[in-house]
Amino acid sequence: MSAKIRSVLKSYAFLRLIRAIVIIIVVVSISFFIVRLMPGNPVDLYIVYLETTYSMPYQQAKAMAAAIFGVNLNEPLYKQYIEYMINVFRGNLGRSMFMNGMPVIKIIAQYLPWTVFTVGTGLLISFIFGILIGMAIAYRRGGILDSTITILSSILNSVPNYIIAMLLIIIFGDYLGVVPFSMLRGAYSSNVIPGWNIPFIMSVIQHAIFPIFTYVITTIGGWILLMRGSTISVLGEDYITVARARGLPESKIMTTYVGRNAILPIFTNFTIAVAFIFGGSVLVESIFVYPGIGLRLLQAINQRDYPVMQGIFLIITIAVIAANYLADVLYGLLDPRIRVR
Amino acid sequence: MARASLRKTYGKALSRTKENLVEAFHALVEDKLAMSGLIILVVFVLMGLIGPFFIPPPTPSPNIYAPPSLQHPFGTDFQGEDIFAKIVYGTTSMLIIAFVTGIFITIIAVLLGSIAGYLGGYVDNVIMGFADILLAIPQLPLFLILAVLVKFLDIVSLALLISALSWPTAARAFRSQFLSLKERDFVEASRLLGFNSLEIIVYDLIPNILPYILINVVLNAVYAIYIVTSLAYLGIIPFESNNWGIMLYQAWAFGTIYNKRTFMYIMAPIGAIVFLQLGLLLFSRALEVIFNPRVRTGE
Amino acid sequence: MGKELIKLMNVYVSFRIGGLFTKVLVNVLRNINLIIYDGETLGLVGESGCGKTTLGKVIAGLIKPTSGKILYKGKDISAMTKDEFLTFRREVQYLHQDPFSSLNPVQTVYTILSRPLIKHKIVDPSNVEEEVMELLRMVGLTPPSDFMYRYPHQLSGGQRQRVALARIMSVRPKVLIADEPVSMIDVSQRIGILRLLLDLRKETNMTIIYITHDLATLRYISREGRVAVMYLGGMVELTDVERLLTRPLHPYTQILLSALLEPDPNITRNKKVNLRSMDIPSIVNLPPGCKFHTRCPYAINGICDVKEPDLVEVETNHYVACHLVKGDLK
Amino acid sequence: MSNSELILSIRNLTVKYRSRRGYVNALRNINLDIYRNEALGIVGESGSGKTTLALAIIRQLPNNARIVSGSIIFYDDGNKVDLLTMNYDEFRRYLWEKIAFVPQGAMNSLNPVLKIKDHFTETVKAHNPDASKEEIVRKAREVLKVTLLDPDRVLNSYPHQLSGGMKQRVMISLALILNPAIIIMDEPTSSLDVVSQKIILQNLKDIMRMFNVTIIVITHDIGVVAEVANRVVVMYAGKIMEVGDVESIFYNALHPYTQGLLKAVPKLRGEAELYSIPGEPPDLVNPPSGCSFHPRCPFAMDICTINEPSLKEVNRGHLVACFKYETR
Repeated sequence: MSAKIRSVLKSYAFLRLIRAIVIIIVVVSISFFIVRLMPGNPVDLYIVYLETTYSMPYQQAKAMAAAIFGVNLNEPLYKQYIEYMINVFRGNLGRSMFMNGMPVIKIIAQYLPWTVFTVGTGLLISFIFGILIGMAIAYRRGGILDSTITILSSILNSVPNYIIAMLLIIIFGDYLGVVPFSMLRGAYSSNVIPGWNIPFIMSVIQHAIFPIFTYVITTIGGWILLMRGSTISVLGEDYITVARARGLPESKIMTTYVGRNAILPIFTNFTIAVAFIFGGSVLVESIFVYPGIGLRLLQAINQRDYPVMQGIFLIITIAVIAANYLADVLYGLLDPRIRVR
Repeated sequence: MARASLRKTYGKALSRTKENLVEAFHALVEDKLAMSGLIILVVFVLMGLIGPFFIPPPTPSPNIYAPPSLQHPFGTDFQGEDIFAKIVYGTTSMLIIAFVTGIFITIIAVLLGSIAGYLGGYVDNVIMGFADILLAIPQLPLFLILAVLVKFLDIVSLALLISALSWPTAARAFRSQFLSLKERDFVEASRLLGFNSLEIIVYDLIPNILPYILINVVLNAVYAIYIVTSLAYLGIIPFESNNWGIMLYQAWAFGTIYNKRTFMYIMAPIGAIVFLQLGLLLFSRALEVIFNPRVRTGE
Repeated sequence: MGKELIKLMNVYVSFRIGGLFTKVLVNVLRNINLIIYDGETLGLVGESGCGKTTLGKVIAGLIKPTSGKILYKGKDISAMTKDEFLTFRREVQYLHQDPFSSLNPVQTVYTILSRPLIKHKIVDPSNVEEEVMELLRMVGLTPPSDFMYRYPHQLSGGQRQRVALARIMSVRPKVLIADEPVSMIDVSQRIGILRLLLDLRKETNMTIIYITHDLATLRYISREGRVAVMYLGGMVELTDVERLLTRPLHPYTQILLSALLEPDPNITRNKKVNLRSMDIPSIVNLPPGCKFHTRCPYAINGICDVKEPDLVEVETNHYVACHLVKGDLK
Repeated sequence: MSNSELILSIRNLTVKYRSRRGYVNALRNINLDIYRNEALGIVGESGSGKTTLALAIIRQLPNNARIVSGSIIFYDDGNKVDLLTMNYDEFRRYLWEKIAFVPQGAMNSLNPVLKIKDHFTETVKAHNPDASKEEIVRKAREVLKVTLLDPDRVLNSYPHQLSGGMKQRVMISLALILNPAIIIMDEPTSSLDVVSQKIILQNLKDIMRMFNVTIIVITHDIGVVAEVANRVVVMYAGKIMEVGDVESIFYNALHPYTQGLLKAVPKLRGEAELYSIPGEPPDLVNPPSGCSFHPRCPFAMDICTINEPSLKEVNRGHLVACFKYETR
């Protein structure tokens, strides 16, 4: 093995990639076995459904179910499993039981971008502002600003996201009456043409702004509190005292010394935050009637459209794992202790 | 003789504990936020415990969508049931599920966290591997799908299911606590004195993290309320008619926010959920004030 | 000298460190052979990273050797029955360096001292309180009632170390391994702790293994005892304390002695350290041959960097591991 | 030292810390003159205030500390300035350019996310924005060689890739980069091995000569003082107990605390009787009345419990704060 290959194999980014892939494989496997092995599993239910509702013969119903779920029911379980895994990694997640058997991956392709857009933007805004505010109040700890924002953050942290979404509609739509929420359903208005044109982009932003705002409000408190704590502990480190003693300007100390070191431990919480905010999209999108993957999942659940449910669930999980992998890599870039051994 | 000496011994220890408690109480009274959290929580607990004895259970009546009045402080809903009574009757089950889940999660987390942290090696890798997988799965969608596949029957089985899937965050925190504690020499000293791992975990390590355990119960209760009201709002928990989440769903679905007369219909469950969450969160702060002298003194 | 109490035979300790693809084997102790006699005081001396603490923990049974045997009263401790091992555990105790870490912060002094008494049924349950008081008196924390219900954070470093000693004395040990017991304690309280150790030894005739980098405190603890000097996991010299101080044979011991700071400007400033290299080789990447040859001012190329010298008795009760001292190369 | 010129003059310095039990009297009325090119050893046990003194000089006391009174006069080429009353932005110029500080242990004194090279460039650039990178690296190599480090290896390393001893030496090199007039070192060798410690301390004397620098070494270890200092300050409970040149302190100690301290250290040779200072260090929230050492002092008189002795010159350059010598 050449030294270069070996160093890649040893590298932090590679090890984390392996870990992310292993987690994805495990999650996909769990989802397969839950659907196939549970008593009264969806495949059997669907066969019964076809038999009873359409008086379909068993073999025909079985073949149809197999096509819908993307499995070959005549094979032994382990072969089905292998086939399923291959299909998943090819992007074949089965077909919807409704909508004329539309491939699940197509449905996802239609809805996922909106969720990634709103959730991603919300996460980014709340992370950046949370970090900045948290650092700022840590510098003024003990003051009125610090205690006010700390309390406010705790409160925001405790109010569920669906309540924030409702309150936004109640306040802006009903009480103040300044935002016509009934016009803001969907991802963009019907009178614009999708593409890179200004009316479309403006419409997209208009429709997305309240979901994004909800994500920001419900997560920013957490970042503020974490960054505040982390900054306070970094401010107590010897290297800060020494940096000041070295006569470095405070702006330099605040960025390369305090900021960079205080952000590092916060990356660990990314995992939890990303999973939480993606999961919350189910509620937020249903309240704003925003056509993202969360809203679609809810529809699939209400229709008992199992392949769509399973596919969306997998995609959300993979998106979370991918986001975490990006955070991991960024963390590795920021912290030489991990990068260089 | 032995009794007397034991009583003397523990009597002294108790008087010290009493001193500490008095000091903690003073700190609590001085911290207005912690105190208000405690008060909010006490109000909810009283409401859940003795409310049902004074307020008749909500029953359907022809008086639907009544505005707030003396007889119906928050008005009535689409079935003519008193909203205030529904909130009161929903409190008991909400508190039960919140604390049962909070305690379950914490027990599992302490157990797995302590085993992983104390034993290390392969056991640690396996437990934390599981935790990593569970952490990557968004919980709400997972519960939604599980709700379709298995039927949630009652509060306790729901609490068990939530606990079985929501322990990793807390377990990770406890694990790192155990990791740093077991490096301390007093653990080795106990080992040298012949104490076994179980004795060391129970007598040496757990007492050191007791405050965190209690705080975790409360924080996990906050989380449980979020999950349970969300599931109820989405119509996944059919067995609880007075759940605040279900009230919220009905009020929302019937568009009551656009009618001033029925405004309280939606604001009542929102208020109940927000205040209970806030009360719990501030109460966890109160616990920190009591147990952590560093918070207490603001150093 | 008393009879053989502990015997170490070809003891090796190695740890695996690093991640999934980066594991390396680190040899922390290499080929340690040592006999500890009943009632003696033995010093283990060396710089940090030389393996002296690991050796202490191996003797206490806290770290299992990778290979080799440890005999306690003639019995291999890895082959002991559960009961025998528990007895060994009780009889061989370890005093930690850091008294701020060795006491459980949430337990009172009473709890700390009574737990081992109750666990091992050392005294009748009705006498536990009396015994705790007696232990506190024994370590000089008087009157005991002033200390019984205090928490460790309410005590000074010296007082904490006394409580740690009292806890050890509660199980009536035969061997005490003291790991730099005064290095984290204020200078003005050190002699008090050392005196206490001396008194306890006189009273109970226990064997003391004293781990330190400070030969002066070792000399205070025991002038007639023996001392083993360690370097990078190996033993380089073993002899009586006074002889080591007056006639050190291994070049490393000589350098260690000349490096020790002394509380006397005229003496300490006249000692110079002469080394080929200042940096100690990494324990992950040990040099071949004699581990000291990279820094030794007398090292001979072709010999010292090739073969590792054995520990041999060059004069009665004076063992040295050095090609130059052995004389067989001259 | 009598004909030397003053470089730093501390007057009536009193510092308190706010704590939950009340105010901790960390420094009480400190008066101290420091001379150019001397090696001053400040010796004291934990809680004696020696680190607080260092942090007060460089104005880096923690947030809960308050300077109650006092001045620190720095003599700079004929000018005298009060470091404490100076505007902080102006004072920043004095930091590291005039007074450098190597903290205790030095293990955590380097930013873990920056290379050693960056520490040097940042420091120089903060004081001289026009300095060229090549020039800085050339100078850095020079000062790294002084502390016996290999510049090629060290400059491109991150702190975690160096051993504790190497980090300590990097910090000393970093302290030299701007050619300061004073370097304050807090326990410069406490985390080092016996052998490295001795070599660094031997090395310090060369550094003083080469760089023409005044060194203040703060330590609890009497051996370190014996090795490097030519003048010694003994501190106890936030006060200076005794000041004198190294011979006077070691061979003719006057203060009972100093005498006790010297007798508390075992020696490699001889039969000296060792002595343990009785009692416990004082509580700085409620320090004892009168002389703070009187509860542990074998010579305590009635007056010691009532009045506080002040630092008086007993022999030339040898000052002591003890009533035993007041009558002379």
